[in-house]
Amino acid sequence: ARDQVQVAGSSTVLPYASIVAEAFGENFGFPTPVVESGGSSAGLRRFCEGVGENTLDIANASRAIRAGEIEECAANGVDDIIEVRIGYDGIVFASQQTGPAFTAFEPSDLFNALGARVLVDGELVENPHTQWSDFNGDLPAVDIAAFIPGTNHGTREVFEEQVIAAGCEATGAFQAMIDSGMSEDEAEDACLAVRSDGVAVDITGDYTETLARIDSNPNGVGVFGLSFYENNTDVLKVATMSGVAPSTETIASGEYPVSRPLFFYIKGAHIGVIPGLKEYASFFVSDDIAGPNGPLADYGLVSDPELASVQETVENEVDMTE
Amino acid sequence: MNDMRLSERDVDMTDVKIAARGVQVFYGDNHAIKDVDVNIVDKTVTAFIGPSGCGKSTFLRCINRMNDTIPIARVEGEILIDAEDIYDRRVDPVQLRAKVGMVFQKPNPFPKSIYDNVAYGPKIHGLAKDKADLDAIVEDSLRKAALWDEVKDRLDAAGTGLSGGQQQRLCIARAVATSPEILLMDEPCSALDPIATDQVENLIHDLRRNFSVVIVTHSMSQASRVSQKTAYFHLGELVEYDDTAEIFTNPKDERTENYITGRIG
Amino acid sequence: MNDMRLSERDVDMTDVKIAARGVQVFYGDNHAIKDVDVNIVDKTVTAFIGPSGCGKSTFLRCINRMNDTIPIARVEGEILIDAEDIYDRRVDPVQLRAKVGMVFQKPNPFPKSIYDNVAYGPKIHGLAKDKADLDAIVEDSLRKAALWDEVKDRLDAAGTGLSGGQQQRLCIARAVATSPEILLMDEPCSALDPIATDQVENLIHDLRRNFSVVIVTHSMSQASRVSQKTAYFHLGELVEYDDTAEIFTNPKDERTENYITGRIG
Amino acid sequence: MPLIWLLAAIAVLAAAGMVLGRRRALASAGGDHRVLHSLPSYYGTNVALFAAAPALLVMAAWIVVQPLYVESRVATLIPQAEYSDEGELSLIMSDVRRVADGLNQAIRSGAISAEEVRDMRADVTDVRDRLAQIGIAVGSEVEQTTLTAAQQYRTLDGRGNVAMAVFVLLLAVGGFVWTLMKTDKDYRARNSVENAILTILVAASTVAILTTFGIIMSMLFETVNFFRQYPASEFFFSTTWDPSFSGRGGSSELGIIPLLWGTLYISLIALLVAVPIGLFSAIYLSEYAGKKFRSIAKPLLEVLAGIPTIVYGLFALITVGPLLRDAIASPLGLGTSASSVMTAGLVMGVMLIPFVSSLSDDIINAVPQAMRDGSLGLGATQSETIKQVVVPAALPGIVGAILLAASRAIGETMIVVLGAGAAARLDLNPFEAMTTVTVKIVSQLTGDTDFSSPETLVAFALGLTLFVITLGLNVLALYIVRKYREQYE
Amino acid sequence: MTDATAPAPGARSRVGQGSLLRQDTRTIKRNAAENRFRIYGLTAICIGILMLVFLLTSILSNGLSSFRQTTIQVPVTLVADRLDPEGNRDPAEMARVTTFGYAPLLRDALVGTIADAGIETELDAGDIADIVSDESVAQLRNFVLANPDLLGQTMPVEVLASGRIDGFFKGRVTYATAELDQNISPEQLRLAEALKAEGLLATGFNFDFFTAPDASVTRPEAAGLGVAILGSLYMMLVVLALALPIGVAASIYLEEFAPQNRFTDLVEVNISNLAAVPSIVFGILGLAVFINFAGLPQSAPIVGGLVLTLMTLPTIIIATRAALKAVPPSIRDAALGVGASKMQTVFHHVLPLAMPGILTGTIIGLAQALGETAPLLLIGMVAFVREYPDAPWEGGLFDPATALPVQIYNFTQRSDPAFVERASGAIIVLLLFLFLMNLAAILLRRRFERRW
Ligand SMILES: Nc1ncnc2c1ncn2[C@@H]1O[C@H](COP(=O)(O)OP(=O)(O)OP(=O)(O)O)[C@@H](O)[C@H]1O
Ligand SMILES: Nc1ncnc2c1ncn2[C@@H]1O[C@H](COP(=O)(O)OP(=O)(O)OP(=O)(O)O)[C@@H](O)[C@H]1O
Ligand SMILES: [Mg+2]
Ligand SMILES: [Mg+2]
Repeated sequence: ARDQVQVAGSSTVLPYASIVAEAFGENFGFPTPVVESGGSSAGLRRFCEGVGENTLDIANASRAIRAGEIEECAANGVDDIIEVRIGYDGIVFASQQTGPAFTAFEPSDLFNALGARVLVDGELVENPHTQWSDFNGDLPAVDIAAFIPGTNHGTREVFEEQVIAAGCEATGAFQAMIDSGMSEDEAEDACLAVRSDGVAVDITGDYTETLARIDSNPNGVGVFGLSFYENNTDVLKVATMSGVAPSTETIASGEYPVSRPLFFYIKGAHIGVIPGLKEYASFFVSDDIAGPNGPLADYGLVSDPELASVQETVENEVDMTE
Repeated sequence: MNDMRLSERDVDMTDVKIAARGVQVFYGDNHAIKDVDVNIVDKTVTAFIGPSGCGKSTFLRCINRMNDTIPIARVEGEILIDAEDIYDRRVDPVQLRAKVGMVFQKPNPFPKSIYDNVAYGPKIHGLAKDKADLDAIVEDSLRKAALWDEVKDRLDAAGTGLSGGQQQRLCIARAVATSPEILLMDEPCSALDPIATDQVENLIHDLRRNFSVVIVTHSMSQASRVSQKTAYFHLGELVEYDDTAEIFTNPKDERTENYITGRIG
Repeated sequence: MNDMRLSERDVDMTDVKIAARGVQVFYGDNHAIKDVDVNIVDKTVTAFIGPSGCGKSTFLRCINRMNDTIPIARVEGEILIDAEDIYDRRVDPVQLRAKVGMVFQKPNPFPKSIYDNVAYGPKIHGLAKDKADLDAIVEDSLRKAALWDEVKDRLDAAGTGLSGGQQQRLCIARAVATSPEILLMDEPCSALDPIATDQVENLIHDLRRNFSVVIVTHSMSQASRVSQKTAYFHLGELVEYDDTAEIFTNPKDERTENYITGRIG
Repeated sequence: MPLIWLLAAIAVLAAAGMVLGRRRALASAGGDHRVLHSLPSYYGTNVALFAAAPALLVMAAWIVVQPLYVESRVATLIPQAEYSDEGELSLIMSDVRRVADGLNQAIRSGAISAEEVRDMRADVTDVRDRLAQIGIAVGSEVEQTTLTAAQQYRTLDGRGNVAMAVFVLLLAVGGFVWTLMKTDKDYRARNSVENAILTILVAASTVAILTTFGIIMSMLFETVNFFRQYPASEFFFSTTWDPSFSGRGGSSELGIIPLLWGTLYISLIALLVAVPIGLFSAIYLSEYAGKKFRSIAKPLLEVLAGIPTIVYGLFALITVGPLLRDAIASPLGLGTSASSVMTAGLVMGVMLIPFVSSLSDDIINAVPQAMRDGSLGLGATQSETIKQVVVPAALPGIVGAILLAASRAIGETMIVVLGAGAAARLDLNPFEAMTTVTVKIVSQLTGDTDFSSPETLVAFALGLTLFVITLGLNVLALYIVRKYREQYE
Repeated sequence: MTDATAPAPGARSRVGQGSLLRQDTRTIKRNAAENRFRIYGLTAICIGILMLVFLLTSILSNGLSSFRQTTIQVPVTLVADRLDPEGNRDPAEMARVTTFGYAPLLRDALVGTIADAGIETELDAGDIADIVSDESVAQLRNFVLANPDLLGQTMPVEVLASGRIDGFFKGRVTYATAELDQNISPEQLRLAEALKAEGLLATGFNFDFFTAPDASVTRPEAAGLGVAILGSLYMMLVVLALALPIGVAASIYLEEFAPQNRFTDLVEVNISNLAAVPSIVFGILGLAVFINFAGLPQSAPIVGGLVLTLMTLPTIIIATRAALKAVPPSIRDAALGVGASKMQTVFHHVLPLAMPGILTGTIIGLAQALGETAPLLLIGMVAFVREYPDAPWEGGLFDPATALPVQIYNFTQRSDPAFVERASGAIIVLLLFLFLMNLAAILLRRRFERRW
């Protein structure tokens, strides 16, 4: 019989989960939980495969579970799911420490640099920009090269919604699209299209890949998680967004605009069956761990301002599907 | 499993040991043996003669079913050994080949030591009681094949490092070591000097006392020296089969006569 | 390049083509050829005879440096062809072997078609002007080797699918196709029937008009038929070397005499 | 450990069979093994085989079936009211098993006596606590139903184990005696043993078929799901690959063509690197190199196949990519991308060298020396011999090695991701970033997208399509090899 | 060419007329081709070996430092009433004090030590505590729980220095980078240097790297390969025990026994096709068949081993079949001719001659299996696992474990730069592992090699 908690899912949540699992194993009588990576999608897929010993107890996810997935879960008998939001992941733009100074971005800059169709002199055109200074004189006159999360990454969604879409609106491109006769939905989609001429490079791997690519390209700007940046401040130079520097505080307060919530999902049916499951979940969201002064925050997780209600959810095993 | 073993019987010279009935062999489309009927007598040396490429080796390989290993070869008709069809489904070719030994035309020693080459057969057939027995068999076989003196000091050397004639004798020794009832020899003396040839011929003579020997040879003189019966093949057909003396002195078929009288070997 | 070619001379029978001086061959510790001195005359057929394992093939392989391919073989002494030491550092074995052709004891056709087997040599030496020329060479060589009639309809069939004797003739055809100045033949007729043997002997006779031929044979009659000179080897030593007629009628050495008179072949 | 004892008993029986079978055969032959049909050892092996093999097979089956049976019996003890579906029942059952295992372990360690366990009642003893004391963690409080079920589980399981032991032993003894009785000098022991071995060989070769079947089955369902959500014609014929994360407005474009193109292009370049280098290395190793050099160089080259692909990936990303860009692509105006088909292809080619070199070397080495002698004797140079005789004779093996290398190239991810990027593109320029089917299978499967959306399910369709395409290529390869095969001797 | 003699029958434009000491034009050309060919071969090998040297150098230069580790000696006073509030020395009670409770002890001990050593520093207690690893409190707690009677005494404890301090002594971290680094300050580096001068800080062989389990992202200095090595070992045991025999058996059947027909062709094509299946697909298969269908546990080496077995099989089969095919038929004839059965022929003669090829296939197959991550992803072995699996005979094959390539993959994904060194170190260990595993095969192969 299995006697350790089995966790899988998002590789963004993995570092936090491993910190917790390690501390949990050190301090409790239960074996250290096994935390797998492999992506939110694969994690949830296996989570929803059914109940039983050789299925997951917890799925980590860097996005909320989707309705379709809940249905699929239910179809397989997983109908008691507890959703736990553990905090927020800040998303930052950074470049080589010794490279050109990209120290202040507005969403509109990024849209102008990376959008497929942008507004130039009031006209919607295929993105003609080759250098940052083409559209913003404050930015350095170097070739645009951006390493953005691939379309399989949860971060991509945030990047699209909170940076590109915001930029689209800010530059007036959105309005221009509506004016050109597009429906709102079409315009939104058009806004989110990223240019495909090799200027914006999708990264399907992890942040270390982005870092390596920036290393070999002095003009590159990359998208990172806050915690990743905080561990590499000696080589990375971070950019402010709308004048706000990213930090756990500015993100928690909502000043820094680009962040996303992180979750894990507990299989209710396994509570009381898998030893240590409930304890692990409670330990995870306890103030000692997930609080603003806990090790997770130290590592770069933006602590959830509503941590107390999350703790309650876990304590009462609140089924999200009901 | 039906145990249809070939039983041993006491037979005299006129006993038919191997009987071929309407044997045909095809290599793909090439019709290599055409409708051969022959009765090979026990305790006799039978010589197969005929021009190169006429199907002697092919027919010889039929007798112990070595043709099974050539994917494109197809055998029709029946071959009876001790009145039992060797192409019968119940016959185990392995058992057949243990009984019908073969020396191939091209010497093909195993890439092993000389000793192991000879000892292999006795080992797998369990012919030796112990190591000393095996040693005795090996020595005896090598002596019979007239190779012992040349290799007795280097039994551990590789069999493939021998000279052409030595390899051929090694293969004879290997075949003799398993004491087969029938020994098929495909030009066993082709690479041998007169003295070694003489010794091998003596061996054949000795073997004949208990076993049947079928030998392919290109040397008319050898055929007449060692064999009691001779079969002449021509272009896949068995043209003539008779007592050796008869064939050489009084061939019935013109083709045989032409071949014999053109004798040079 | 200094074109210091030896111009062709009209040579009479006494011209020395190959001269061996104190040749020793070792296979590891095995002393296979012991201090052999011999002068092989141009435009002559020289026969090597001797018991199996006495070193005939080994010595033959020395003459075109085929022993280079056996890692454990070591050759000492010198062999001169046209007065040039073939073991000289400047000599390219490839050029040597083009000049000194060889037919091996065990037929070793390439796993290619019959045509390609024969055409291989002319192709690499650039002997044919065009395809038609090549076809002519192939046909001519196969005819010389007395194989043409048997294979003319299946030149595209694999050379390995031939009978033993056919393979041997194929190897002869292959060697003849490159028109070497010296042809070394290691028991070229061992697997051949009398008629084919006759044809090959005629070939040797023809070749002799322009080239030197060295032939290893176990058949005394063949040696006396085809050769003008005969060398008798015994246990790695060259015991006697003389005119063939002399050797066969009046051997000087006792060992030679014993071997000759024990004649059976 | 009754299982160990059972296995030991079977082993002993087999060993005895080894000896007795041999002895009996010899006895029947009056001690002269020459009249035996087969070698004496075959008689021994035969008895051992018939004693052990059926028993072990039955045992394996029993071990699989018994828990299923016991659980279905025990499950009837759980009131219907306690669970609503199979999944929950299975969870309750796993709790039962955990408790039963815990109790067993407790008895074994001597903490609780067997009687105590039999009489244990949940309302009297805090089972969870008792178990916790000896270091066995149970998820929740143990209720009476669970405890009863666990006790029943233990009883049934115990009985099952005893029954298995008895039955298996009987079978072993039966097989032993039966074959031993049959053993006499005419018994065809070798054929019997060889048939058994042949069965094993056949079974082994069905593994490959089963694997294929398994692969198809495990992907078919989700592939069908995918095609329900996404038009097949778009998938097969669209020339754009552009999934969107959220799939908003159905804006994902999932055409396989650019991915296939990338796969072919990168594999082709990789093979263009690996095949010549590998083949020349193999030739040099087997035909020219000395024994010493060969025995060192060959394993060294094989290390290339063992270096984790991430190292190659980083090599491509950090060293080769920028080098190619700065030295070739930029000056020629072929693009400024550091990741390119060329980069990934070159680096992957290096990884594939040993696949070609080592396997080909073995095959070339196996070509008989007589072939080389034949050619050298005609005055061919060594290289002519190699090119025209040795390599053609070794061709089937070499083609096998190349196919293996090609297969690896198609299946590689890390080098492509880091070397060629992740952007799907249909382009002829080898200095452009492209990507392969495999990369997309991995990235779509391990991403954060909705697992029931076409963006994730496409991975299965990609996998299955790739499977079918490579199957076609392999059929072609087989056909070509058959045509040009040269068999020596 | 002087054409003195009359053209003899068959005397065409002959080759090799003239002195052997002079090469004719054609021979010179052919020899040039020969030399070129030879040089190609040598170049090919050199390219391969050069690449290898390059890759190995970069791995070694990055990774060798992970075999050394910096530690700090601190005498810690085990304050009894903090660690055992109840005062009854009951381990169960004492376990209630979590690692958080131990942190102040260690911090105080460090500050005390520094003061005792007379080192001046402007750092506050928190920053001082940051120079040791987070792992040390867990070390301390385990130590206390194991020896409750030592409470109240002052024990010299050797704790790990934090990753940045460790990196400083390996040259990865400098004062310049520390300036920019949020996680370390130059002042802390100065303190570390002072400690070193006092002999309290030392860098020694990192034995734990080979034995310790993985550690979380915040403790690169504590991360080890113990679980991964065990997991890889277990999986390789499974692969070796299954893939080699099954692969060889299948090849023997297909090459020597199977009738030549459509079905065998199908199997043959099928096997080469399996070789082309991306490894992650084997993961999908493993998840579906071994975990969901057969009910085997997740993250278990047994499942990993089975999946890798299926993945390696095609490689071994293709290599073995090629090697079997290369054995000349005359050898088979010879054995069959003396009355050996087909089975005996194969096992006594053909198989030994095919051995080099089989061993090569095994080497390459195992190398592939040992280095794979993707198929393990879906069966749960790409994971953070800290518990060692049991011994194989105690069911350890069914316990969760990771594998070396997984650990490498995980290390490379982590944000702390100290993991780069660990990843390279793990690669070195992987290569050593591979070499050891293949040593037997390489030696055997040398013995079996022969020409005929
Ligand atoms: N490759 C080899 N390795 C080791 N020893 C060899 C090798 N080839 C030949 N020998 C030995 O060298 C001696 C001479 O062999 P060689 O082949 O020259 O004899 P031969 O006169 O041609 O005999 P035959 O008439 O049987 O062909 C023999 O004792 C033989 O065993
Ligand atoms: N493996 C094979 N594949 C195809 N054809 C073959 C094969 N073996 C022999 N043949 C053909 O069958 C015919 C008879 O061959 P066989 O070997 O029986 O001749 P043979 O009488 O033994 O000749 P030799 O005296 O030359 O050995 C020949 O035409 C030959 O080319
Ligand atoms: Mg023949
Ligand atoms: Mg010879």
